[in-house]
Amino acid sequence: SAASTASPWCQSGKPVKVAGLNWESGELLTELLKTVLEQGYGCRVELVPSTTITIEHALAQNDIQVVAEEWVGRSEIWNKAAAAGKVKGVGRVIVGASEGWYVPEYVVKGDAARKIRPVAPQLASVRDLPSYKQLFRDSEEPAKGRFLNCPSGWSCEGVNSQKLKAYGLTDSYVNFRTGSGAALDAAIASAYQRGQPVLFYYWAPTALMGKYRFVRLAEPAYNEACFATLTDRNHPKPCGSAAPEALIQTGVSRAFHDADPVLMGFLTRFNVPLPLLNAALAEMVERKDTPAEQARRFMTAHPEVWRDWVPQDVAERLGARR
Amino acid sequence: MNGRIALRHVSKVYGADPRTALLLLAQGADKQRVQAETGQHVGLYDVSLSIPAGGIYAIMGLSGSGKSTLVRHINRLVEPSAGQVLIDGEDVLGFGAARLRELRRRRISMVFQHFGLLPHRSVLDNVAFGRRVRGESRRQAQEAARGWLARVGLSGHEHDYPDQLSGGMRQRVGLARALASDTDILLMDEPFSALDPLLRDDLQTQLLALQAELGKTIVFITHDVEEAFRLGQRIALLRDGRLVQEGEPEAVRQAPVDDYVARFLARVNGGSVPRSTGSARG
Amino acid sequence: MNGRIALRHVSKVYGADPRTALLLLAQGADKQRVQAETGQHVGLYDVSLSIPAGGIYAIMGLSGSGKSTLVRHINRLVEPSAGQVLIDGEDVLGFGAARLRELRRRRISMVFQHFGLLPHRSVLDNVAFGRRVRGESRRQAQEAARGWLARVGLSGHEHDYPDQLSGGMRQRVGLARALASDTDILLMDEPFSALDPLLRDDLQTQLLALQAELGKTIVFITHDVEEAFRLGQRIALLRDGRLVQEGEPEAVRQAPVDDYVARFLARVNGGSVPRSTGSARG
Amino acid sequence: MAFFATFDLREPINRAVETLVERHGDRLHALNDLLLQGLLLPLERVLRQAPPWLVLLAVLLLAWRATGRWRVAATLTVACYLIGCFGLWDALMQTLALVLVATALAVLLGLPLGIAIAHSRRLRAVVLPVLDVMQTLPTFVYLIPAVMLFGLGKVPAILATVVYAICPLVRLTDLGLRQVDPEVQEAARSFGTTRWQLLLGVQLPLAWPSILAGVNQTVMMALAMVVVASMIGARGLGEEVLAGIQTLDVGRGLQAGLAIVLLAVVIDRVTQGFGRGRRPDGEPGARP
Amino acid sequence: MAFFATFDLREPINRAVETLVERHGDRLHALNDLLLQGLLLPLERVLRQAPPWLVLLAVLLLAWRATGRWRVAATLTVACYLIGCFGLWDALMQTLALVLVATALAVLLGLPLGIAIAHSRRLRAVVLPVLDVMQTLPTFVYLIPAVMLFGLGKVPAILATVVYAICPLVRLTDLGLRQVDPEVQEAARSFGTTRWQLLLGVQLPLAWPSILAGVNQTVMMALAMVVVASMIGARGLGEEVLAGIQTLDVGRGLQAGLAIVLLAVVIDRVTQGFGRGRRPDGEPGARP
Ligand SMILES: Nc1ncnc2c1ncn2[C@@H]1O[C@H](COP(=O)(O)OP(=O)(O)OP(=O)(O)O)[C@@H](O)[C@H]1O
Ligand SMILES: Nc1ncnc2c1ncn2[C@@H]1O[C@H](COP(=O)(O)OP(=O)(O)OP(=O)(O)O)[C@@H](O)[C@H]1O
Ligand SMILES: [Mg+2]
Ligand SMILES: [Mg+2]
Repeated sequence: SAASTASPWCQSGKPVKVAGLNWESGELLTELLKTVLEQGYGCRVELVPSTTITIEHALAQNDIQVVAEEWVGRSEIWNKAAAAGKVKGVGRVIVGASEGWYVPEYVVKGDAARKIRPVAPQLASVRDLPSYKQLFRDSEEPAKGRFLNCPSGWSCEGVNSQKLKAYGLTDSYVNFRTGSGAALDAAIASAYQRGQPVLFYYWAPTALMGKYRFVRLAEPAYNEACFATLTDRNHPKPCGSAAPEALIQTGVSRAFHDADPVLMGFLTRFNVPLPLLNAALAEMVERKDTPAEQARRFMTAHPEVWRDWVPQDVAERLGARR
Repeated sequence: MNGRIALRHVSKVYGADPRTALLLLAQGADKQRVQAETGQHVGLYDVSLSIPAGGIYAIMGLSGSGKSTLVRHINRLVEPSAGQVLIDGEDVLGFGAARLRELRRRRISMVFQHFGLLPHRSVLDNVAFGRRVRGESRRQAQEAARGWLARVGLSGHEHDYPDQLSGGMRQRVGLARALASDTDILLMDEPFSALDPLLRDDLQTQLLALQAELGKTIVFITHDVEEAFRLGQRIALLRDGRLVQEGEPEAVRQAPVDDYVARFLARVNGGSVPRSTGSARG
Repeated sequence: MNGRIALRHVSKVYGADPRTALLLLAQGADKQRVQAETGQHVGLYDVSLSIPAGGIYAIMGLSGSGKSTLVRHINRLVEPSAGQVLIDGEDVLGFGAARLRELRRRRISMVFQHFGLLPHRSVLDNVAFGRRVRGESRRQAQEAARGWLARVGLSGHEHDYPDQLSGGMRQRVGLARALASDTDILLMDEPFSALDPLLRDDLQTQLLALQAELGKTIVFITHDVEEAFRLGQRIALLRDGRLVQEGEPEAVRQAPVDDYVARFLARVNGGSVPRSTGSARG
Repeated sequence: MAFFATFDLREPINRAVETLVERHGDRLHALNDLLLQGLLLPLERVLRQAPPWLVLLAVLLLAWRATGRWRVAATLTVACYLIGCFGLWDALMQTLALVLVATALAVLLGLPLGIAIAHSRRLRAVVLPVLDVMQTLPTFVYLIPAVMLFGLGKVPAILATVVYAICPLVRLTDLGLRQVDPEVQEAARSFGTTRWQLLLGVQLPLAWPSILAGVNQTVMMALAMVVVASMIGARGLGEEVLAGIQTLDVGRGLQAGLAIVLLAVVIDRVTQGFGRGRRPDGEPGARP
Repeated sequence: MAFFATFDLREPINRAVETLVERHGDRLHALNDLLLQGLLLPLERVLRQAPPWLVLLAVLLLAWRATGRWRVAATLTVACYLIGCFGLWDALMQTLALVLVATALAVLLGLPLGIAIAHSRRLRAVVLPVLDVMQTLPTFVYLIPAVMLFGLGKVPAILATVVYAICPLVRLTDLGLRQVDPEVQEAARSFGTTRWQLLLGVQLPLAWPSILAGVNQTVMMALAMVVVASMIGARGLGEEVLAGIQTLDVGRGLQAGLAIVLLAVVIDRVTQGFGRGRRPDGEPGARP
């Protein structure tokens, strides 16, 4: 019925403030979400650009209401706010995300087209790394190799630092924290374009993963107890473990969550299958389109996906606009 | 004897610690010794004089003897280290900001030895400055300024800037600026020193006429002894910050208190200036 | 007649477009008209003169008549708009940077009307400046500077800074600075204007002795007619940028070319200065 | 290291911020809204809703009035047009509103402060270290507490910009005033100027070149802060830059960066043009 | 908007950067290594390995030589000690090495450039707009390409810092030189000074207050860039700030921020102290 598909929040005239994320998947998912809210539910949506930390903080204060792509549990701020009940994660907007330690594919297999010989054909696992430290030489400490970690302050930074200990790499590798996501990306892209070896932590779905061919190094399988030693920054004897699959949800503020069960219904079902998402991102990067343009194309091309998100009448409204 | 302007035991020491210098001076030290011992400069020491209303009072003295320092005390551009400065019987040092301002606006104006022109204003605006400061309308002030510029021979230069003028022209701008204020006390620190004889003569005449007509009180510093005698109703002579002699020109000429004064006035005494032996002393 | 220093048809117009001004002047326009019509200032027009070696050459003229402009041409601080400037027969305008520098370092030094002291240097360093510039050691330059400071009566002020000095003291620093350079051409722009008669007399005597002893060529600007007659072996009179008369003092006095010169020299002619009617003209 | 006594400010600071947010957060959020509704949004609305040709025309006229030269005015207008061609017109208008308000505030506060410290040794001894802090304390460090107190968006962004951009103006105003020739000031005082007359008629005009250099630096810094502002939710060109950077789209970032530069040049030339007086003979003169 | 011709620089820029990286990336990375090994790391090693008391003693003596006042020197030393108490000594030394090199480079390049543009109208017309770009182009925009070309870490951080911090020094040197009294310069020239003698003996000393203001701004900006530098992997105090911010540990960020401020004050007071000459009578005078 009409009543059950009318959003109380939007009916009251309040705008829905949505975090303007600034990485590719975030941008695209945000645009999709915005489209549905505006065209399907008649909401007024405001995009608020920001950085991750400020977003999470603002969400806790209900300064903004929705974050389309939240890597739950990855930040101190989120954890605190969630524990205090100020924010909630709903749905599973991305399923099957992966993360780990990578090297470019040409390092292992070479690339005939670019005339790159495989320099480390035997490299397959983190255990092999000590013998390759000269390959990933650190320019500030040339005796060691360089592992590109996350910026300090990200939770992955702590985990990776513990992993270096767990895999016995502290003597052979420098734990290089890249300072910002952009710097990490730039360092990887630069090495890739020059065909140089580079060892780094990364995750998917990301545009870089879509654009370049990386090989993930094998790690011990996920083990809850071991992983707990990794997330504890000060644990003296961590044991190795791959990361569990990341939980990626849509983050909402408590106030919004409680005020609008209708929209929560949508957000709970809001999800883009990973292959489809990767393809859409690659296409967006390839064509240098804006996220908005890519979102429009996605809505037109994949009604079967978004029809699942919303009740019939909302889907009709959305379909009428295609 | 209390004149229009009176200085009472005025001393001025330039430096961070005038008190030790004053002590030394009181013990009979001279300017050179004070400077050698304390590194401070004596501008004036224990000068008392009284300037009668309605006349031209000429001040002379060696270079560095404290003439400029003395006149600056009158409009309190310099605060004395000791002593009193009276104008019409009132102690200027006791004036608050507002009364001091009134004094400078309406009763005293000054011609500076180094001109002190405002480099960012045209000649006309420089001359109108005093009147503008006291709140006159631009038109009125500029009108007065134009008149004075003409009298000092600078018509046609109204819209020039100071850096476009010759030395003598700058001096005349400073002169016109002070005269345009139309105050009844005028402090003039070597106002004609950069002028040619024709102009100087013309301006001396004008100044005499102005004084006679309006009864202004003029304190006039000059190095030109003839000028001092021509203009001054009284003359004061300074040396090393001390007042050496003071009185009517005729009296001073006839009874110089010492050889210094005599040599100073030699020129107007008809005699040729006696050659000093060795080097000069400032 | 070719002297030590010669100016040939030198004209100087201050402004952006001297050529139209020169055209106007050639058509007989005077300085005032040029300024009114083009907004440019005429400094000099068509001045030719020759200054003999080894003598004092006095330049006089009304305020603003171009005296300072003229002497600045000699060491090329000012570039003429037209004409030539010769020193010992060589055209200064043709000098490259290096020769010009040599000229200024070793052969010409100048006393500035506005002193031009270096405010960030002590009196001693100011006076030693010329010698330091040409590469002398600090000690040697300072020794010479001390000597000259003593001769102008400023011993004891070596370590003062210019802003701590009186007007006349600053002038003497500028004087000592030029003399310390010990060049054989000296350009002196009203060097004694701020000095008391005793000191002035003393310095005049010293200057005469110096000239007689070392045969220096001195170009001396002054407003004091007596001074000009006392010092000058020749005299030049400027008016509105033009050379009006030039010659030996005696000759000029006895045969002034016009009323202007006659009035200018009235003082040394024994007569009193005739009163000009109306206002002065610059 | 045993050599150093340990000494930790982290906890006390955190606790202080927390209490501050709890006690005054709501009130300050309200203040934020007020400023936003009252000042910034109306300006932004006008700029964004005006047709581009009108804005360009305004730029042209303003630049001409300021510089007095048609060639310069035309170049500046073309620069703005170019930003439009990049597809960044709307972002430009948002940034313009922000920067105008921030610069105006910085000048309105900085000039008097500079004048005040030039006249009082004691005040200067207090203010200069504060300026040191304002200029070197990393923006991020106070930006986050500012967000906690004021909420996301333009108001804390403007505050941060003003804090940072005001410093050079204060310093250069002070420097310029202290360099004014004392003889000229003395002469002016001898005519009985009030402090005010002396300031407006003599000191400020003579210090003007320094002050203009300060205004230039303030404008430059305000625009350097545009990106930082977008990190706490102020939309506009900075957002484009950030997005370009995050997605490693160097071209997108650089293009938006160029737009910021062009905007800086336009604002700078206009303010400098208005600041510089002209002498009738063409030589530049100062004006108060 | 049809009003604007569209015009997109993104693709060309991206392609240009890509080719640049492919063609010259390796060589520039090698240059990076060279600078790192040859200049920065040795300095950093010395600073980090020296016992803290030795460094503090050096600060004390240097500050005393510069300011001539024991009280000030002691205060500055205590400031450094305090940073040690925060547990940030090692980070401090890393940041110090970075900032010293960057400031020194900025002064060594900025002063001559400022002098050059003060003497040549034509050069000024070229350099000033470039400075505009350097100061307002968001650091990130060129930092990311710099990372791609030079690699992560200290060298691109120093480059970026120099680019940003040099601007006020160049501008204020130019301003100061152009304000030197022409009559004084004329008098000096009349003694046959070479350009060099005029510059060193007259122009620079008289422009010195402005130049010092420029150096102050350069120091301030170099320290303001510390956090930005840490965003591309330069370790030190900036990293602490970032980490504090990322985890919303305001106290940690603010404490590290305060350490940066203290370092700024120390460097500023020492450089200003060395720059300011003293007249024997205690009045400040300039020295070249
Ligand atoms: N820099 C300048 N710009 C414009 N005009 C100037 C400049 N310098 C001098 N003049 C003009 O040139 C003329 C001659 O000036 P100059 O300084 O040579 O006169 P002077 O004979 O030395 O006068 P005084 O005896 O007053 O010093 C004056 O009318 C003056 O206005
Ligand atoms: N601002 C100052 N700082 C230090 N000393 C000063 C200052 N002003 C003047 N003096 C000193 O005071 C003394 C008197 O100076 P003043 O200017 O009154 O002399 P003056 O009689 O006007 O000389 P002149 O005829 O040369 O102008 C001088 O020795 C001078 O060095
Ligand atoms: Mg005097
Ligand atoms: Mg002259």
